[in-house]
Amino acid sequence: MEQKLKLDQAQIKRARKAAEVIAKDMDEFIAKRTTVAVERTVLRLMGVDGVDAEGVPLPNVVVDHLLEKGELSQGVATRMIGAMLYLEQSAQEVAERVAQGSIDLTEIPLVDYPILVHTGQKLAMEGLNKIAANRLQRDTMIKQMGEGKKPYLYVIVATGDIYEDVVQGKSAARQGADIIAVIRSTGQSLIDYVPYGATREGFGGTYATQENFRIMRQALDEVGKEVGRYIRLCNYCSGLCMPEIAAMGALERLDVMLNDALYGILFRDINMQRTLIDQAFSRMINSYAGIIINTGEDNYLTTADAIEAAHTVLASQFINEQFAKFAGLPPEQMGLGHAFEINPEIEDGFLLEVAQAQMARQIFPDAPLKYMPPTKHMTGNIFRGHIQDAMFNLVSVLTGQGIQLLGMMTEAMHTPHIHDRQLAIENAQYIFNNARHLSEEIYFKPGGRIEKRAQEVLDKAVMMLEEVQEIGLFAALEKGMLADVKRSLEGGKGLDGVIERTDDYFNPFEDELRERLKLPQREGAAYERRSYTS
Amino acid sequence: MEQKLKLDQAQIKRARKAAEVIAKDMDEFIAKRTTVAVERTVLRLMGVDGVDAEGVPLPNVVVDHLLEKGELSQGVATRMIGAMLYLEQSAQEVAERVAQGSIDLTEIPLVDYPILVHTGQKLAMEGLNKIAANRLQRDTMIKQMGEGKKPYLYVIVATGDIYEDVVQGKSAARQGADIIAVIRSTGQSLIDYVPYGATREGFGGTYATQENFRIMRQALDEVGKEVGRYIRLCNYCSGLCMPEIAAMGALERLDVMLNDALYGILFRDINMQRTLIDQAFSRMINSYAGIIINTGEDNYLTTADAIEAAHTVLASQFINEQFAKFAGLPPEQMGLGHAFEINPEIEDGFLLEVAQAQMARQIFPDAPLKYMPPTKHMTGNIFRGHIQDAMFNLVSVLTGQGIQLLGMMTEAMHTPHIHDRQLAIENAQYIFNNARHLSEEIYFKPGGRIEKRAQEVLDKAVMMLEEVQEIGLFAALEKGMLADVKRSLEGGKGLDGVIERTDDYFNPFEDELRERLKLPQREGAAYERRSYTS
Amino acid sequence: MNADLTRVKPYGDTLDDGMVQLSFSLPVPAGLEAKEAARQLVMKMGFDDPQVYHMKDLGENYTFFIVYGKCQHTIDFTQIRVPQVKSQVMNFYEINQFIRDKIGRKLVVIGACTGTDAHTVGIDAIINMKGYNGEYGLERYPEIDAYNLGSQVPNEELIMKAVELNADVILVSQVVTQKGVHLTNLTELVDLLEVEGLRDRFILICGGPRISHELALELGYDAGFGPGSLAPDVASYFVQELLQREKHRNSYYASN
Amino acid sequence: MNADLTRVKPYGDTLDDGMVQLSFSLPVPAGLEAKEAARQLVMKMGFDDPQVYHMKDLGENYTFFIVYGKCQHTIDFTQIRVPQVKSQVMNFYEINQFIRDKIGRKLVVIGACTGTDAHTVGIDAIINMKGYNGEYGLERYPEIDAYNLGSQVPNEELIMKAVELNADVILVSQVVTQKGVHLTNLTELVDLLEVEGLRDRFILICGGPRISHELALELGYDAGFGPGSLAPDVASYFVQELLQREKHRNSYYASN
Ligand code: B12
Ligand code: B12
Ligand SMILES: Cc1ncc(COP(=O)(O)O)c(C=O)c1O
Ligand SMILES: Cc1ncc(COP(=O)(O)O)c(C=O)c1O
Repeated sequence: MEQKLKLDQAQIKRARKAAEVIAKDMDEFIAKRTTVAVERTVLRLMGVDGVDAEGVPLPNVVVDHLLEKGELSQGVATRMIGAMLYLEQSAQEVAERVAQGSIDLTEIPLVDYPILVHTGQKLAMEGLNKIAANRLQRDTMIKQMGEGKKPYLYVIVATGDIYEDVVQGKSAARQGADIIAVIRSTGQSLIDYVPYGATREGFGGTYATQENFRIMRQALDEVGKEVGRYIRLCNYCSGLCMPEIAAMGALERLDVMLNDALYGILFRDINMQRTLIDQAFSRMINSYAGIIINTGEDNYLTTADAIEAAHTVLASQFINEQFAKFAGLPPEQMGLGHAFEINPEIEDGFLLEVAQAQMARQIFPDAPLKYMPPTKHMTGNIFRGHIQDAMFNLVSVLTGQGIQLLGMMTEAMHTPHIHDRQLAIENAQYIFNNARHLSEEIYFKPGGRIEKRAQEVLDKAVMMLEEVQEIGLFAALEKGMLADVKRSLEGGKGLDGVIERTDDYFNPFEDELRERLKLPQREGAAYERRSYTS
Repeated sequence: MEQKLKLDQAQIKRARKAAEVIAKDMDEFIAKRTTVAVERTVLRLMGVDGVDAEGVPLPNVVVDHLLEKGELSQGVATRMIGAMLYLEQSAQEVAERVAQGSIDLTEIPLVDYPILVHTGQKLAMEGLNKIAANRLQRDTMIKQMGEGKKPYLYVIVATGDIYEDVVQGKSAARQGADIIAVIRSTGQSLIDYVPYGATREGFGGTYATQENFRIMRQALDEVGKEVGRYIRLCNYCSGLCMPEIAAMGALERLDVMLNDALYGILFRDINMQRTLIDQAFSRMINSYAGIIINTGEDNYLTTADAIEAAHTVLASQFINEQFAKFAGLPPEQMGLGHAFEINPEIEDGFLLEVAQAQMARQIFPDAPLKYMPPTKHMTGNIFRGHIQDAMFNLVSVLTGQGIQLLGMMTEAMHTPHIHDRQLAIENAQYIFNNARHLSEEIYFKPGGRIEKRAQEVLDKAVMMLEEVQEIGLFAALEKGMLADVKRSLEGGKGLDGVIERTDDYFNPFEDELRERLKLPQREGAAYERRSYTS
Repeated sequence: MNADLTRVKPYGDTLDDGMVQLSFSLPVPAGLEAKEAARQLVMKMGFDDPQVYHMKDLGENYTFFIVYGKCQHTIDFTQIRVPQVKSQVMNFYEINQFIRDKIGRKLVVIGACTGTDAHTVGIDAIINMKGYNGEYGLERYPEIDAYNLGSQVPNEELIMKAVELNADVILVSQVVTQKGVHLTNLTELVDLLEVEGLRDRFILICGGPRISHELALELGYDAGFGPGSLAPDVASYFVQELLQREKHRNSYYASN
Repeated sequence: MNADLTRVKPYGDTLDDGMVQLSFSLPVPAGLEAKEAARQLVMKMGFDDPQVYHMKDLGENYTFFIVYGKCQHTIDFTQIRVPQVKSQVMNFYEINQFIRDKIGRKLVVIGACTGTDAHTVGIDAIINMKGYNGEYGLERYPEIDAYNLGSQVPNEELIMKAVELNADVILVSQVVTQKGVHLTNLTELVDLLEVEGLRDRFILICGGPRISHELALELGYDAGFGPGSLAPDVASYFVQELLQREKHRNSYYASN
């Protein structure tokens, strides 16, 4: 990787070090806790699906059942496996009986620990093998069908109706899109369950459900075969159901997943403990599934000024990188986010965008950076908007970004119409092709405006990260150091879903995942104990 | 001027030298001839205007009158001044009497040579002083009102109706345009007279008439005062009336004039002798009037391929430069043309455009290069067109062009609608401002694709120019070496308007212009003789 | 070149040429027939001489078009009346002075972005200290107690809070408009207030990028504010409206 | 998601949502009233819920708008018929073979860009050796004598030349269309031919970016070719048409 900007390497190391300490502190906190979402995920990975008579998803029914009885802190697997062995039924059948009210899990006798662990391990292997198979299938398909050049062209569909989304997604793929992201309905991230089945009504997006994932996956495989290019599918797992959606995505062979360590806290007022615990588990799943995560640093700039707050984006990228490492996610799957959000009226704003993008490229050389388009300064003037998007595309090809979330000229009005997307793709294709090797042809003036700007942003990010390191991430969030938003440790949505683990807490999927991801086992985890005992 | 591309200076010198020889050969040819258009220009500069009962312009009436009688080769001034002195009337009055048929100029006795020359000189001074006054007024107005930053934003109006043009021109000025060009109706360049008065019907443009010039000049002065920026007015003098229109422009304080040495030959099939003689006189007028000329190299690329024919553009710029020098035109008034016409589907086409534009910038450091937008590869897709124009604008600000002829997204459909122009201006303003100092921040890789391309184009231009030098420009045109168009020395329109000068040919305006422009007098010219005799 | 304002038509480069640019997709496969369908559709809209300049196959039997045509409809510009918020816009100081002088007590204003809408930038622009475009928000006004409940606030919760704080003014922001969800949300709030007999207790104001005063009135609000609104615009309106209402109430009590 | 093809409507992201984008200027000063005028105008075109998203003051009492609205008109796609040139498209070799086999003599084709129009690229694309888009032009065809008169050719001159060369086919190109000048020029040519009783002597073909076969027929031409046409398209048509005519003529003579 050519170092086109001279950046102070010592500063980069300092930033990375501080972020590592920040994430490590949190990882210790996370290790001792679980959440209702994590436990529901365990059930889903065991194969529990469907809803009860009132439409409540079975994973919720089972987890809530144990939560009410105060019996969740050992992990849902403990009671569930007990019941499965006792009743000689599958997890699904057990869950259905709980839903019918015909059994009470806490009344079924527990099984011996070695048997519990052994069964758990078997279930985890089964579950994870499905995911591994999906990953293999993806790799095979890409090998057979080929894929688009980088930067990948990433577009959203968001009609609210999954069947309409299919039309839009397939159309986009034919036009050249490499990644189709299905945006969720407003509000979904704040509901503490995942809706069920195919859905045809949403606002600003379409509900994320496992059936919707399946429908879209199939559609994209179909069109991918026709156009001779593997088409990636993306969805969002941020919110109160983060690990559950990650699991559903892994089971339905999604390829990309929005998954930020802090987004829910800052932008959805989800309790910080809850989100941080959830993100750890969900990222392990994404990691194992070979899913590229996308982080949400672009969001900082939708409220803050893109010039003043540029360093917060970089600081957050460092933090997200370290959280990802603690979840076993390799750099190749880290779609760290940033955005082209400088006011278009600023003189030399283009230079500042180049500085930011090139800096990120050099600091995270192996990450397929996710570059977000102008949104905040898009207006009703679609013609100007279209050229703002062109400049955004130019910066991307000039600085070698990985995933190009295409800007639409109608950003200020509506989620994309079918031809908005086509025009956006055409825009990117034109610029990427017409300036394909520009980056190889151009040097930045040493000590010039671009280099100076990058260095300045880096320096500020270092200062910020070291301050956060000092006081700890929770305190930093409480002080409003990120995105100017103050959140309290006990505030926000979903805290009641956070549970301290007992010493005999058991989550076979976590243990198996850590094993397969070559992460150290959690202290006291069954796998760890086993390694001591066996 | 920073030399961003390493170009072989010896090659540049060779090219310039060859072009100089080419132009010098022609200048000797030109020195011995005049044309009906040149003579009509003399009359106009003497103040002759208006039309006869059939609507024929008086300058045509008088010149045709003498031509018929075979008495034009001494220059119209000789007979005209004779009549003025004999009848004690103004040139206008004499012309009117010719039109009425009440006098025959050839029957009026000639005056003594010293008196003729003296009167001619007086008339020339009067005429040229008016032009000088206009030039002064322009300078004063610019000093008082200020002007736009370079690259100047140049837009066209072309409704066919001068009053509609006024609305469009003023509107454009308010939006930020620096230069308003009124495009002519198709076909005007092939008529051998200049229409008279305000006109309201044209096709693809509005007739160039002196009254139309006046109307537009006044409108732009008005709006210029309101917006606090001097607004330049541009028109076209190419065609069979080249020097006449130049004179009209000088009298009405136009600021920019399309005036190419070869355009009429290649693209309008005007006889080569005719155009070359006409361009020399018209350029002297433009030079003295402080008018920036624009050359038409962009036209090569509307028929030929922009990649293959790139060197012909450069070669033509060298030729135009030398013809301009022979007409006393300083580099600051040489708006040498080139264009952004590479097929947008070409990989790395953007790099080639940068190469061409930067090369031109370095080879003609003091010329306000006129940069033409994409036209040939504009389609009915206005959205894509708008971003092609944005890339064009980016190349301009990156390479420091002088006059930016703004591209319109509707190029493939119609002459601009009022808002097409506004969107084009907005496009340029956004790009120019947002990337204002990009050029200072960027180096091109030595020996890279861009530099290599520029050197290659230069080398080809040298070869071509030296070949033309060898065989002479006429022969080169006959062989179709330029624009793939073959023209014959005796073919094309307007040859019958070319007249060999007699030894006592007299054109006081030419003599006075050469004096004021510090050009050597023509051999045998009255002024030259005077310097020998007096 | 002066247009007849009673018969205004679109303008390209010649008065009354009617030139309009359109773009749209049709759910039909690309081809000559699709092009003709686009042309005929534009004719149905009342255009002469429609020209289909661009056709792009979007796949899946959808096709995109760019069309120009000459609109034959006209508008009588002299008859156009736009309902506007009727109040004189004052500045920060004048507004506070107005409250002190004419109302004589601090006003309570409560605002939220309701339903599942999480776009707070608009309501923040009006309420938060920092304000927008160089204009302070209501929190900065010494004579106003402003409460910003933030995003995704259910209508029920907003009403509860308004009653609890004895608010004078309720500000509601709605940004997401897909499938008319803003209309549903805004209407629901009015309905809830009416059912509980609370509608008249508050000055009820909505705002957002797709809100106009006219629309707000239709939905049963007292006023509506669209793109580019600033705190003084809103405050000027509600202080004057409040004074009006208090006067009216007083004279009502006086006369009874 | 299958559209009812008898009632096709524009499509944004939901079947039958009718979404259309428009842009235009009005000769009125910018402001709330202008915006309302734009909105009302779009309603007159048959749109529901028009949204004026962008308004820009152009000065001189002109204002530019960008509007989206929901078109309520529908098109019966099943009823659409487009007149098309009826001939089987052959390639270079087939065409020459066809002439040799079925007509048995060289054809004479003459072309020009007429009137004051100087855009030769289109007619050159059809006639000149080099051709266009990888397809040779008619000059390259051994069985065709092609003459390209170039640009700005008066109609009278074109007719004179056609008679002089005893042409079979006349090709006319028109590119400039401002104020309908192409229609004027094309009509004039037909009129001149008719006046001189020459109309039936030639296969008369026009072409250009704004020409369709339908328009050509309306103007009295035998065929018309629009954007993207290539020499084989044109030649295929005229050789088949010529054969048709010769057969017809022969049978006419035979039967008389
Ligand atoms: C910033 C932004 C976000 C941020 C919001 C951060 C935040 N804290 O607010 C984030 C990234 C979180 C976000 C998320 C989403 N967004 Co969003 N977002 C935007 C964006 C880029 C800018 C909006 C904005 O801040 N405008 C600036 C403010 C100042 O303007 P304003 O809201 O109009 O406010 C002014 C006036 O309207 C008025 N006003 C507003 N409210 C009120 C209230 C009162 C009482 C008064 C008096 C006045 C008033 O005064 C304000 C100041 O002048 C727009 C696109 C765009 N360029 O407009 C999309 C946009 C609004 N988002 C959209 C959508 C769909 C979403 C998502 C659902 C999915 C997605 N596409 O990302 C999610 C989910 C959000 C949710 N649950 O609601 C769509 C809405 C489509 C539609 N018309 O329905 C848009 C148009 C983008 C698009 N084309 O898809 N978004
Ligand atoms: C190149 C060009 C020029 C060149 C022409 C060089 C030349 N030797 O032809 C130059 C620079 C000289 C020129 C000048 C002018 N041009 Co010009 N020009 C163009 C341009 C950029 C491309 C046209 C072109 O070559 N197209 C490519 C050819 C291959 O396509 P085509 O003509 O459609 O031909 C195809 C088919 O239509 C068909 N076809 C065409 N003719 C025929 C005939 C037959 C018999 C058949 C079977 C088929 C056929 O087959 C062809 C191949 O597929 C267009 C803008 C654009 N992007 O379209 C403007 C454009 C055509 N020009 C325009 C104008 C107004 C002018 C000028 C008057 C002023 C100006 N704006 O510069 C002058 C004066 C010209 C004059 N007297 O006529 C306008 C016309 C507006 C209108 N609709 O009326 C346009 C649209 C630009 C604009 N927006 O202002 N121009
Ligand atoms: C990281 C991340 N997650 C999720 C979302 C989607 O938001 P919501 O929570 O409303 O689905 C975004 C939106 O930008 C995001 O950046
Ligand atoms: C140098 C020059 N003169 C004149 C013209 C205008 O052409 P016309 O001769 O048709 O007025 C052009 C058009 O591009 C040009 O480049």
